[in-house]
Amino acid sequence: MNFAFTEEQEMVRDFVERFVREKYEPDMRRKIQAGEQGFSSEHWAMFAELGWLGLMFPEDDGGFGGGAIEAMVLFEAFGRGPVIEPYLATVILAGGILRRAASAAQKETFVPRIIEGKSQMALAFTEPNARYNLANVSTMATPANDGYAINGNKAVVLNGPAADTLVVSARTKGEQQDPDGITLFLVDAGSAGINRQNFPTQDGFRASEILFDNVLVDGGAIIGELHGGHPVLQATIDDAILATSAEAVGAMEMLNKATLEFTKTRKQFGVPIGKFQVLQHRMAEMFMEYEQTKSLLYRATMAVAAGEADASRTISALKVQVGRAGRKIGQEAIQIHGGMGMTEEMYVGNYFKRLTMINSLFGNADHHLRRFATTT
Amino acid sequence: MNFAFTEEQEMVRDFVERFVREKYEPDMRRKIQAGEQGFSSEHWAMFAELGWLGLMFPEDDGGFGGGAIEAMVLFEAFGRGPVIEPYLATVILAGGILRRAASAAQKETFVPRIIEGKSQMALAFTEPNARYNLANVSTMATPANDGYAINGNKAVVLNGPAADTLVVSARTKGEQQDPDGITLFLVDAGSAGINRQNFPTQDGFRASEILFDNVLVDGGAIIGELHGGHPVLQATIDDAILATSAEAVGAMEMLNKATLEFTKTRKQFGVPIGKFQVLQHRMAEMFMEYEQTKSLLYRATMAVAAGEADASRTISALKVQVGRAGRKIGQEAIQIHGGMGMTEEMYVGNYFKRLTMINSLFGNADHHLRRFATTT
Amino acid sequence: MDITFTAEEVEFQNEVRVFFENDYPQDILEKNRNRQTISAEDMVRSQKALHARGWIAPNWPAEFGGTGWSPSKRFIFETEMARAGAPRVVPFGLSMVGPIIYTFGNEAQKKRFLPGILESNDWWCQGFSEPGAGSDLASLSTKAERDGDHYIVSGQKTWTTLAQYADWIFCLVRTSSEEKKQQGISFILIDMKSPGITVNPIVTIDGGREVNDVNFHEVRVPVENLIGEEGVGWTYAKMLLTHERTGIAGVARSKDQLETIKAIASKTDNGFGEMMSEDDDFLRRLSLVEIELMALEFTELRTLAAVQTGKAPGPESSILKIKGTEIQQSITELFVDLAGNYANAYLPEYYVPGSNVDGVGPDWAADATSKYFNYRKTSIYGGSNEIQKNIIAKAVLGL
Amino acid sequence: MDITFTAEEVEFQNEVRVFFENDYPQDILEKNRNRQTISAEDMVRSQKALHARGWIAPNWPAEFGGTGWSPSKRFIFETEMARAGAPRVVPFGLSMVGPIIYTFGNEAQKKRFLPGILESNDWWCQGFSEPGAGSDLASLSTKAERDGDHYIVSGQKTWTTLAQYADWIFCLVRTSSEEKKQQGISFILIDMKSPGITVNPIVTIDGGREVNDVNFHEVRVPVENLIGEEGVGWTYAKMLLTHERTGIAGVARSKDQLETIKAIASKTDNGFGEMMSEDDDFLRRLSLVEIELMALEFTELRTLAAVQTGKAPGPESSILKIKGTEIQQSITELFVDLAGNYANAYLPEYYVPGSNVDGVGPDWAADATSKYFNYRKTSIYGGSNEIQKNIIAKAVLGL
Repeated sequence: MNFAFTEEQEMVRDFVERFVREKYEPDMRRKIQAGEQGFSSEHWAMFAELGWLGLMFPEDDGGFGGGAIEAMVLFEAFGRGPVIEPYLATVILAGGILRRAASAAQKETFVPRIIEGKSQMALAFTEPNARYNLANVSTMATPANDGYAINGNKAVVLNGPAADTLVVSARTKGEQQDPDGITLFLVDAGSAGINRQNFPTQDGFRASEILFDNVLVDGGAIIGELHGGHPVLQATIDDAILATSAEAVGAMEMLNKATLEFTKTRKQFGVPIGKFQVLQHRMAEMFMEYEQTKSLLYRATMAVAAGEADASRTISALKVQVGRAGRKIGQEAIQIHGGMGMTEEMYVGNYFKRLTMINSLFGNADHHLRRFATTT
Repeated sequence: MNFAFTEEQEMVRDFVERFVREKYEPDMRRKIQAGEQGFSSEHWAMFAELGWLGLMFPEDDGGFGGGAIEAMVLFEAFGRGPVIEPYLATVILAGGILRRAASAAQKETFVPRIIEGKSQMALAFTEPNARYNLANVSTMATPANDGYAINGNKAVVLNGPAADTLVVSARTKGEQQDPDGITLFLVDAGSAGINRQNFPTQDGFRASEILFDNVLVDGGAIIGELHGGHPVLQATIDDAILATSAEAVGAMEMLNKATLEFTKTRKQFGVPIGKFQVLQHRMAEMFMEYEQTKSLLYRATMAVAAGEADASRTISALKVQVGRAGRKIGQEAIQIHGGMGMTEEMYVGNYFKRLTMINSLFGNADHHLRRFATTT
Repeated sequence: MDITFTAEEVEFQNEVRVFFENDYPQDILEKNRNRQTISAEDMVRSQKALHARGWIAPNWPAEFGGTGWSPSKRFIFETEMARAGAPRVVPFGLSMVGPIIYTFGNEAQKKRFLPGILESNDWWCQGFSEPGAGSDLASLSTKAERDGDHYIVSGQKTWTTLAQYADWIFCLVRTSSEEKKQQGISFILIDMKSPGITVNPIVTIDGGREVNDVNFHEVRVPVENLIGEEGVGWTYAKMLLTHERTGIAGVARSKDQLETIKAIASKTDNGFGEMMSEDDDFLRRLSLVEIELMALEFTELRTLAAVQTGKAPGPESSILKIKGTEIQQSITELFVDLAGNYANAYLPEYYVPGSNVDGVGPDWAADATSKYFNYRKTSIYGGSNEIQKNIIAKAVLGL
Repeated sequence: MDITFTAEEVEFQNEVRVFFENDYPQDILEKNRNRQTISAEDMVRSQKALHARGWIAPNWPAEFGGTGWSPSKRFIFETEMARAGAPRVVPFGLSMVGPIIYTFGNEAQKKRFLPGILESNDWWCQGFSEPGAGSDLASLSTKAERDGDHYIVSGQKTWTTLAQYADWIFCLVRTSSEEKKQQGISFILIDMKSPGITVNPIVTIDGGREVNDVNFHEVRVPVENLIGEEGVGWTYAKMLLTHERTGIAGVARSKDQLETIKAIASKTDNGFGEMMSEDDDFLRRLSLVEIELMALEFTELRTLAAVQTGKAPGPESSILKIKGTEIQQSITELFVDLAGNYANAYLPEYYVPGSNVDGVGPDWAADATSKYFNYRKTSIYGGSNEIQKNIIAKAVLGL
């Protein structure tokens, strides 16, 4: 057992941290976020150039063979931005499905385009009434013309607006909540019958509600096994939880730092408010929650990296902690900043909003507490 | 709608409060508690003399026709003692069953004896594996010799050691958790086949584990309807929850008072610890929890007094609040007292222990939260 | 003690119901039911309708145009108004400066300002907070210097809610810097149309533009707009922080919101074949809020009853502020929880009548998260909840 | 980063298991499994067995007789020891005064005292708290006046755990009242057999008699028993409050307790036809504690790892104290919850070997509530959790 990063991991970390420190000052991010696209193509090209987009793919597929630990390093730094380029959607979610289950031919077509920054992708897996149940899929893929016709409604598809390619979960057999019978498809986002309704998210990303109205794909569009999409989806969502949890840890760090800084300079009743014992104890608690979250992040990440059998359970534990600590730290940061914290101008609101949304992604704290409690 | 007590109610309150203030100083209570019997026969005789033991019975049965509000007044004062005379067991629990369901003949025999202080009673309703489910009764009453034979095991019967008469719930038909088929019996505690194992409780009362080994009673021992004991039991337990909640409010008041007093006199780092803002805010929260509990106590009591249809649900709300606020106030009182609070010599421990046990009686906060959530 | 309504109270309840069903603008109720944004003009119409019935000022004494209701009646009115779905009354005139004026103002001021408040002809806003003085109000620095019959006011107020519609602002200003901080402060009323006032919106984290910076550049204010004595403004203002005010806890609104949540939960899938109204975790959360609220409702009634029997409205009312806002915030969290994945969507204009923003997900979810963000303010404004705890510790517990 | 054990670590784990299965007093494990009270004599036997194997001091440097283990090995050892069900080591000698002596003591003191601690021939107790000085240790008033080669010690220590068995006590005493409070304090070691010492048990709220008042009436203590310099005792003592100490968080014990709870829950009816291990509410509570503990386990490992890479054991270790004790307390609450109605029974002597108290309810439940009461102490002693938060605020956050 050891807690040290490798030299390569440290190099990546230093790089990403510098990028965030230097490129992600508030004004620049605001401008990017307000733009039509919602992220910076320049940054994206730079991600490609620096090899970050290939970090998570195996060397055989042209990547750098990174794993859970590399993702953690990357996303913890992203969380400090918070970075709004759609790395999660393209590389972790859609890319994760490809990495796990795509055929050699599919990989050859799609992975290099991701790595080179030429393709934006999205994973369309949630549905209006499915809430956090990954097996709850009513979108149907029925045989048609040597391929399949997809019909249904996918909800809050992250990076939907920019995606040129979608990975879609659809039911090929079984009842609505049956884990068995879900198949993953590669779908060109420009296909006939796709209707995207685009909107911004609360934390500055972009997403789409996507209607599939008899969208035709050929047999080669299937990723992995027919009916066998659920475990691939599950593993990929676990990766996404790890990544967003690392991001959350980065965001918590920034919130604690900003709050601490604020209380050292903001004076009330003649003294810096950091001198008030009540705020001191509350910030001590914020610090503890951050450290505890970081510990679980390490634990879950190392468990995944080592392929431990109960890694999924540890990931649920992490998601619970991220949800609860994120809520506490976020709310306290705003409260301690007072009126200032409520203004869009102060930057703390962005971390608070991102933390809030991370809780609601991929199953909130309640959902994962139940998953944790009922698995062993 | 009004919040005023009647003159009679105020008179009772003043009387009981004076009794507790004057008779219940710590040393006296300790002596009573350490005695064989665990309560004071003198006090009991006085309760009878002052009419308190008759307060809850209808005038037709020789009582004073008091209701939920009178019980609240009495028990809030008891909570300040905390009084350890077995009023709850004898008058509210066993007495409550008699008041609700006993025949005229049964009342004539038993009620005057309670009112005159000549009889101690107990309600044997919980069982080893039933936890907080009142309908979970495995003690069997089977027809025998023109009457019934009772077999089974009753758990943690409050006032079991002193009781001369027991009210026992036993199954006369149905499955183990069937609310229908439970019958209440009046049983002489000295009957053949009754085996009592006596023990003190954590909060200074006395209780018994009672084994019924073919205890024979005649048909006249049935209280109320055959198979119809459950609603009577339910209503009586609701009364007991009201009474112990009032007691809890009295105990919380005393804990808050003692803690406040302590922080005003105890000095650390050169100042009274009450000057530390962290403790000030925590005591403000203790005060708020007390006030909120008192509000729900009033609400539930008034709802019962008015016979409101959803009174039971309000009682569950109250029990949740009593459990949670009692835990918070109790733990904080000990913590703020520091090492001193941990000693038997300081009196705060007694209130803390009583509050803890009140939570575990008649269904704890979790149990009642579920009951509250699933009824409308 | 009696929880039931008297015959008179039942009759009154009926009167209130009839009023909202017949004599109140139905289009406003309709809008509110559909979660549409209520405009400033709607607000004024709503208040004028209440005034027409004589019910605009339940917390004012009858002699100044208040209702003179018992606590029970105030409770019934609040409950029925929330049930009917009427928007709440803008508090700055009726709940805040009005009581200050009838308590501390002179006869001329009462005559001049109270009718405009009661009739909702004047829209008021509050000028207390400053960029450099948050909870520490006493350190404010907006100056009012005497120049003949006028004060010349310069400085900046911030966090001023709905200043964009305001005709008048009541301000704490510094009329002297000689004495102890609190003692140089005065309470004055300023016409928002005065030259030298500029209002700049502050965008809040939910994207809203409810609050503003209000800048004063050498604004001339007649001396007759001073309330009470010069230098005693702090005392008047403190009344606002600790004084019991109807509805500060927002109990009736919160009850109504919980009913809405229950209705929504019974139509919202939990993803696992149950409705959210059957989901243990959600029910547990919801129930804890409901229990707190049931308690607070009686805490408020107990406070009102104590006031009626002659006890002064005390610092105990800080509980109403703290618990009331905590509950309001918890309710917004329940909505976010219910919204599930749709909590992510940011649709700021969705509920503005005539907007052409398409919704995604259920209709009620479009502002779930924005409201959660917005409601973080409730524990900050009106004397932050930390300040309220200080008040309890000092004034109630004597620490 | 690697969560898996190396081959060497796996082998070590095996060694530890074999040791507890074969070379450790099995009757003590048996007693502990049956929840029977472990006597002072058992404790000494247990520690001597650990010492015989060279494993009594995992937190001491090898040069003084410690194990020199890596954090992973210490983690493995703690885990296995808890799993085996061995009682914990009495901390006063091995975790507290030992490190003080080898860090600040002179050679003679090391020679004289360390072997007795390692061999468990000397039972130590702690004399810090005083009736008038709780968390504010620096205001202590027990006096040590110089009289030739001796100090004459008079005063009262309180809250002294297991003093009834102690051979020695380490004390903070005031050797001067001239300077600032902290500066007149010295750290001395006192033979408990010295004339003038009396020990009086304090009954705690759970009915226990673990802690004591220790009175000193003109007790003569040789000057050579002074640790380090006169007047610097405060500095030495502070190390105990902030220094990382193996097992301060009690993680391994808490894990073992959670396993026990799970086993019990799977055999305990919830009254409604399920086992408590299937009861949603109980599972939720249990899971929240387990998650906190999983996090704390890694917080401890991260701290140990940082220490090994040369970083000083910092005030961050206050987290271990706070979270560790909160978890221990939560665990006692889970037991109370599981016990249901039987939580009410008070059966203080039940687990004392040879006692003839009859149990009621399940065997494990007899001390559920007493333990809950008793464990309230954990957030008070060893530097109260409030003091620990002060330390984090000042030393970590720089406030």
